[in-house]
Amino acid sequence: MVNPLLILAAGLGAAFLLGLLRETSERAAFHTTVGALAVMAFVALSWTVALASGQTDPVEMLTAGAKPPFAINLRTGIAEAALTSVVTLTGLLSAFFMRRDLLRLGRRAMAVLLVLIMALSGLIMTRDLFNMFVFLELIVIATAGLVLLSKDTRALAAGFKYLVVSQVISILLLIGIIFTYHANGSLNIDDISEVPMGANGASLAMFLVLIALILELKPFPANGWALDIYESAHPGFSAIFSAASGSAALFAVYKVLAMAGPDWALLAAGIGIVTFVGANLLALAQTHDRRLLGYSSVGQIGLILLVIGFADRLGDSFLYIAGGLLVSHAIAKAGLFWLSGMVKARDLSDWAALRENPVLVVLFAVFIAMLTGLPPFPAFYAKWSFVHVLATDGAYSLMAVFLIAALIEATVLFRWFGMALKRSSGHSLHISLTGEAIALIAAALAIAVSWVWGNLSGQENLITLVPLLFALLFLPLDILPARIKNVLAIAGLVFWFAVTKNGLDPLRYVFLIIMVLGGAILLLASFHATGRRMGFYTPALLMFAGMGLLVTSETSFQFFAAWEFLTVGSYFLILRGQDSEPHALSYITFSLGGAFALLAGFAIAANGAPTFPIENLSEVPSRIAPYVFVLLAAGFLTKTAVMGLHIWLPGAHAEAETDVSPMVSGILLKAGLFGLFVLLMEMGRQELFGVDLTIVLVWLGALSAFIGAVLSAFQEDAKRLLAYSSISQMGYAVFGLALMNHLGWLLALMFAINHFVYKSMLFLAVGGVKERTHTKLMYKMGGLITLMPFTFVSVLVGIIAMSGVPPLSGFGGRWIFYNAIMSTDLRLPMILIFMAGPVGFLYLFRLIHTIFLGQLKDELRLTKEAPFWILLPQMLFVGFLLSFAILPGMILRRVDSYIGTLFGDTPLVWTGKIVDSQYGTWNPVAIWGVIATVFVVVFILLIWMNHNAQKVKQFNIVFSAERPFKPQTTHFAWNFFAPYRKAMGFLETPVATSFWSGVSNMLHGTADFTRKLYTGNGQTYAVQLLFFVIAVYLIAMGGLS
Amino acid sequence: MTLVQISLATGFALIFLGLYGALSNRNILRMIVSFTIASTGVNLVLVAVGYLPGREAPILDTIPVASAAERITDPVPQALVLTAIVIGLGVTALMLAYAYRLFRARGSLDISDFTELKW
Amino acid sequence: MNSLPNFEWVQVAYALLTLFIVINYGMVMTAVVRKIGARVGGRYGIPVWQNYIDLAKNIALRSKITHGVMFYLGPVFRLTGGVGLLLFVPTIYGSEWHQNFSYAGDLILALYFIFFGTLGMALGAGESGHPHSAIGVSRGLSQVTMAELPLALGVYALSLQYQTLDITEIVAAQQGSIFNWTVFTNPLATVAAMVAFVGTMMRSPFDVVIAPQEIPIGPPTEYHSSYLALMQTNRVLFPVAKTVIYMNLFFGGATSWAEFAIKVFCLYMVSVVIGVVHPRFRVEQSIRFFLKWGLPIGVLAILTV
Amino acid sequence: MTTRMAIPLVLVALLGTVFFALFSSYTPDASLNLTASYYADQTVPETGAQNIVTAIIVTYRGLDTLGEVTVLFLTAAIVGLVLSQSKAPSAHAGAGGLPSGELLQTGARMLVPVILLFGAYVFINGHLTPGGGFQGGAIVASAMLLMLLADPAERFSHGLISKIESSAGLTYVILGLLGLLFAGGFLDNKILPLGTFGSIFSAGAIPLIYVLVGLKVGAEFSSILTSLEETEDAE
Repeated sequence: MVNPLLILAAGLGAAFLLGLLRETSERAAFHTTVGALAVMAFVALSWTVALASGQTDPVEMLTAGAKPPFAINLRTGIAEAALTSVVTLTGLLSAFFMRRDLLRLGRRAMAVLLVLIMALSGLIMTRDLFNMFVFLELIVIATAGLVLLSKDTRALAAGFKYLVVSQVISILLLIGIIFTYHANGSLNIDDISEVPMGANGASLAMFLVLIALILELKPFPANGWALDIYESAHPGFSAIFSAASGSAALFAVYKVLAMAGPDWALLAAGIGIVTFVGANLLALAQTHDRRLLGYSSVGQIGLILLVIGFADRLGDSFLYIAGGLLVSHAIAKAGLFWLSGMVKARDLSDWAALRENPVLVVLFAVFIAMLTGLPPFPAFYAKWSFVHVLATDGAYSLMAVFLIAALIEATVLFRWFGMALKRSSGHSLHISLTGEAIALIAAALAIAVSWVWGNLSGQENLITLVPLLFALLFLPLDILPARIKNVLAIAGLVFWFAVTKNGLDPLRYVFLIIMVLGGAILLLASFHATGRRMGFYTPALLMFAGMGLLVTSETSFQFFAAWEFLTVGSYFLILRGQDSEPHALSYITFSLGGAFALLAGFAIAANGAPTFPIENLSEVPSRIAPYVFVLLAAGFLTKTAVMGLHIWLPGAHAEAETDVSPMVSGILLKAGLFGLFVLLMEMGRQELFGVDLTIVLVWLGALSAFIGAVLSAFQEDAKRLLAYSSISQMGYAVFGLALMNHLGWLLALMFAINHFVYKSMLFLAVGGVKERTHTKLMYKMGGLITLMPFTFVSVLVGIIAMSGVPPLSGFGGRWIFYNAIMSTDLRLPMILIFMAGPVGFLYLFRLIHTIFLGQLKDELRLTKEAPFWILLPQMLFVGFLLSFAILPGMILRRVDSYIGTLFGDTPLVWTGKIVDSQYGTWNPVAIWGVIATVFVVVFILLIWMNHNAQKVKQFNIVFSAERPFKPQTTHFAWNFFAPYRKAMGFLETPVATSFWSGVSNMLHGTADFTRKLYTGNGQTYAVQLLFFVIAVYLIAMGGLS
Repeated sequence: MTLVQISLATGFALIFLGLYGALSNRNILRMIVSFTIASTGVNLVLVAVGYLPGREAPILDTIPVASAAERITDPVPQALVLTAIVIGLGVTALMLAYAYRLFRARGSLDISDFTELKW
Repeated sequence: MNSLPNFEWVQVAYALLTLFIVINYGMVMTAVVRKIGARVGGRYGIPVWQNYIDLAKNIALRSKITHGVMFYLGPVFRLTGGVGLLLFVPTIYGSEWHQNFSYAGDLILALYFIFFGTLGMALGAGESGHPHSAIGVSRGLSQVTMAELPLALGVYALSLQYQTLDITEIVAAQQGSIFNWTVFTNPLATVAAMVAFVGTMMRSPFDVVIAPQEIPIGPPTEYHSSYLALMQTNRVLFPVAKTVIYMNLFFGGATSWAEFAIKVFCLYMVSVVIGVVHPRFRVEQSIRFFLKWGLPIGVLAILTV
Repeated sequence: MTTRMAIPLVLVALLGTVFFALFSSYTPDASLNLTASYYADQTVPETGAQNIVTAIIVTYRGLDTLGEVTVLFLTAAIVGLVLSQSKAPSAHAGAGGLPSGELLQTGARMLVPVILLFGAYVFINGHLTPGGGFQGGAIVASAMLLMLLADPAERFSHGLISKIESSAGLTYVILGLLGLLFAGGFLDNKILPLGTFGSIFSAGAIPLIYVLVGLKVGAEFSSILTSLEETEDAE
């Protein structure tokens, strides 16, 4: 192993060497630079590897052959090595990225770059306070120099502002250093003795040093200068500024904090969280991509500062957590800046240009996901552990603030991603193979570190999960035609079902069937798609992977990871839809919000346990159990779109593609249901403030069931109608679950199955109609029955099943429902359910009537039957519904007996095909027999009497003794339930919607107002800086007294 | 008031002057000058902290090595101040260069004229 | 194993008999009711066999058209609904003959099967393409959503009271004295249910759905000949079948055809009487009516059980 | 007095309270602290330098000094960068400036060599007497300044300056690495014999380093000066 000092020596040496090269040979200069950076990176990496694998121990590097503190010494531990690698690698890649501009400005610029990287490494390794100052100043000067790389003239002003600010900082720092020296008689960091906060010399000196170093982290709100640099500097440099400088400065703070003692850690943590929240909030109002990235960087660094503040509480996991966040931030942020170098215009929506090159879109997605801490990236593990620690310490409010801010950040980033995928940009992409290659390398590094963090996690390594890899496999395969990929996908799902099905309890088994096999069936419809259908299969399979893993998950970690997978996958799926940008955004926002609720819930429940098996939820101490219950329930209810948290659903389901809608509606919603199943199975009834929470759930379910149905009846858009009806159906299921009795659960399960079948059927049918008529508005259709008979049949069967009219399976659900409510002592919520029942007829009839019956429009006369592949699954479902109606036992019996083991009762007696409860009987076969017989008899009778009826055109009608004018005016469809609306319209008032939009407006308003703080005047920035210092000082001292 | 205190006080006073000037003057050149004043103050504070009453400069041409520890002042701050001075000079030069470029770019030296980047 | 345990072919015969009786009873009774209505209005009114004449005429009608499959099936659904409803409910308590196929299910089956005919009819009428049919359906559905609510609540209260969903058992529980009838043991539930009864008998003030006086709109418009015949058959059968349920649930059921005749007639007359003295509601008005009266009573009913 | 003036005043005053607390709570040490006393005792045996400050600068805190030199190097480079980007094409430089007087020119011709010599002296004796590389370098640069004043049209080849600068820097780094290889650590001065205490060729590599520093600093200052001076033409 070479001495790490070589990193510094190589950097400096090369910088000086450049001056000796011939004036003309800029190329050679560039190669020297890159070579030196490569050497530095290699040394750093080799140390990282060696230290990580335990081949060597941390090394102390003495200078001048004297012991510290008398001579400057440097240290290379694992943290130092890792950070130096980050710094040098960023430098190396950015050097390549900035090649053209470096050559333009000549070797002076290259020398500056070298010195910058050298100084950053030095700042990380040195253990001497004053030496730290020297390196800081080097960084400042080098930064001021590299800002000039930008062709943007405004960069000049930004650089000057930066200089002004850093002058103030260095004044503070020097005073602090000299008095610290006076207090400790040494400049060596390791000799700094712990000082409590106080108004005496030593502690004031420590305050000055710390605040100066923290100011280098661009804390909110004293960071306008940094944002200006981010906005105007060369993206290649911004990458360094964000990834490398940020990391180095953070480590400097950490080094001093580690010595300074707990009081100061708290201070840092405070500044950290304020910065994290403030920056992310202000980012909401940004439209300039690089400035947005700047805000995000500030936020991320604030977050890590917060973690550093918690270092001593985190103990061993500190490096893991901070490192995870840091490396994710570094890679993602650098990657994004590099990408921004390839985008010509600076508005967020201009990133739409990326679509010219699918690879870049994928990279964009990767970096965004990495930044938001989605699995399998390091930040995910880090957030997981961090929240767990917070929960164990009982720092609940901090946890809440942190999660909310993280949610805002995610919203900002995904809004951006949505724009990139949905908007259109006037400018074309600035194609540069180097840039693309560099971004690819960054992504590769991302995967690598993900693997490392997964290995260290102590949980399972997510990135090695087969389903995930299978989903990712479709990225390279995307060049194949869609059909081949479809075959692969279906095969994969079936295979996964086959290997995981064994050893599951019937409940999970049913859900596995719905989620995985159901997925395979629905994918049949995807055969309809022609061409390549880029970017469909990875998200789809990611979603199914998530659901497959969800059902088989055993620990809270697996559960949560699976949850995130399916959330993200479905988000990308939904985003594919025609006008789905805003809906996809609200979907991901709500879903992530729910996910964070889950995270918090699990963290509180785990209470410090490294791995927390799901079934331990039953042993959560009663002190915290109710809160865990509330959090988890909230998370799951967001997925099932209970009233109040439902506003994301209609848009998301309605705007999705033809074969996606059934997936996200028929299958995805079951994930939330499954979660509730597990939750209630493990935790049972919980009381909070004397309120039985399951009763709250009952009410919520009933409310959703009713309101959902009513709203559905008022929709003009067929898919929205179905979406609202999903809310209603899920309401029934939640209601059944919350009844907390055997039949209630059976009911819920029945709904899960039925809803999957008929909702998938209906969405496919409506989708098929849309394929042909190119509209989703029902009043524009009509009379399609003769043109699309099969679709009509499936809708007919679907709505009969759904409305619960005998003989189809829906009736079974109703029957179980009545028996269920007979065996509970809740009364009032039933009223809502009773009201919801008939309302179902309203929207169902409207669906079938306004599409298939009534008058056929002239422009639709040539409509053809829906495509075969879209019909096929429908027909399968029809067959299933009919058989399930006659023989419900084939699924229900096993589950029934299983639930029996949970509740220890057997309310249902299965004799043959007959079901008996203590209240009544359900004899499906007999019902079928009677109805079929009567029907046939009557039918024959009619034919006998009426065989010679003359077929007339549909328009051959008379009313009010007049021939109607034309179909368009004759088809009664728009606002179909006008009278009902007159009576019940008040239920339409968008309470939830206005509430949530109010929240978002409030946030945006705050952001827009607050950012006016950054006047752009360098002097003002300096004033703000001083103000910040004073404020922190007063707060700190105030905290003392 | 001892020598040390006097110099310390002067140092701090210079820092205030410098900072105040830098924060209240809009003219870039004036700001730069103010900063140099401030950093002079800082340097003064540096050496002052290193001073031990009644001792001599740490150069052992007249002082015997044996009795050095009793007779010389603290050499460290003097070493530090040198570095500080040089760095201050570097930054000042840089700021001047920037000022020149800014002036060329906008024909103005008023800091409040360079606020295209904001919010 | 045998999925229809206690099934013998003779039951079919019994069922047919029940059916025959009920249909004829309905034919005559509805005619009588109309005659009474006419006499109250000072008119002579129709002969009691009028229904038979209409039926024969309709069947005999020569010009027959069809708008399509659903149109054709509509009446079939309709009549199946009526007949099925009758067959799923025991008509005469205690009689071997007239238990029909009640073992196929319980109260819930009956309640939900009521919608079978309605739905089919609506679909059939829908395909006729006649806007008035659609309007009629829209009104009917809108109204029924609220009209059925009190019934549901009443039934819920009832089944809580008797701790069963089996109609026969409910009837059995009411035997003995007249004071065992639900109408006395649980008046609230009965009132609630009766509100729903009146509301769903397609008579004034709740008959805007079929609006007999104006240009006839709604399903009947487009139907004629045998379709209309089937529907007429159902028109006389369905109300009776429905009334039978009410009779069984709230008024002690019937142990003989005589008792059956009387009780059904009285119950039926309730709606008629209310009908002749009340002007018609618009749909939203009737909905509000049910919300204002039906719902509270029903809630009281389930709370006080 | 506008708020624009008032706010900074208030802030600085508040900051003043911090400093005042420092000031009032400051008590000068009675005796040398840990580090200082170590230097007082060990400098001579370890480095053989008479001037302790020099020893600290060049050896004990050599890394700082290297950084320091680098700062100047950076500044020179960046100033060059900044100004080169906006250099106005001027027919023959210095045409704008007033011709300097006879007195100044003659004086310059006489003084420059002396000044250079003095500068050299200062940095060669850095380890014995007050002064050293930086001071010496500054003095050398002052000679340059004098020449520039004397004849504004005078030009030094940037190439030469940067050659001196770079090679000096490079050698410095290499010396440091030699220390890493053959002695106690990076920038250890014991790679050369310590020599006899108080003589020119003593204190190991310190004089050598200081010479390099001197050259480098001189070169850097001169390059900064020339770059700045050349901007005059740009009007």
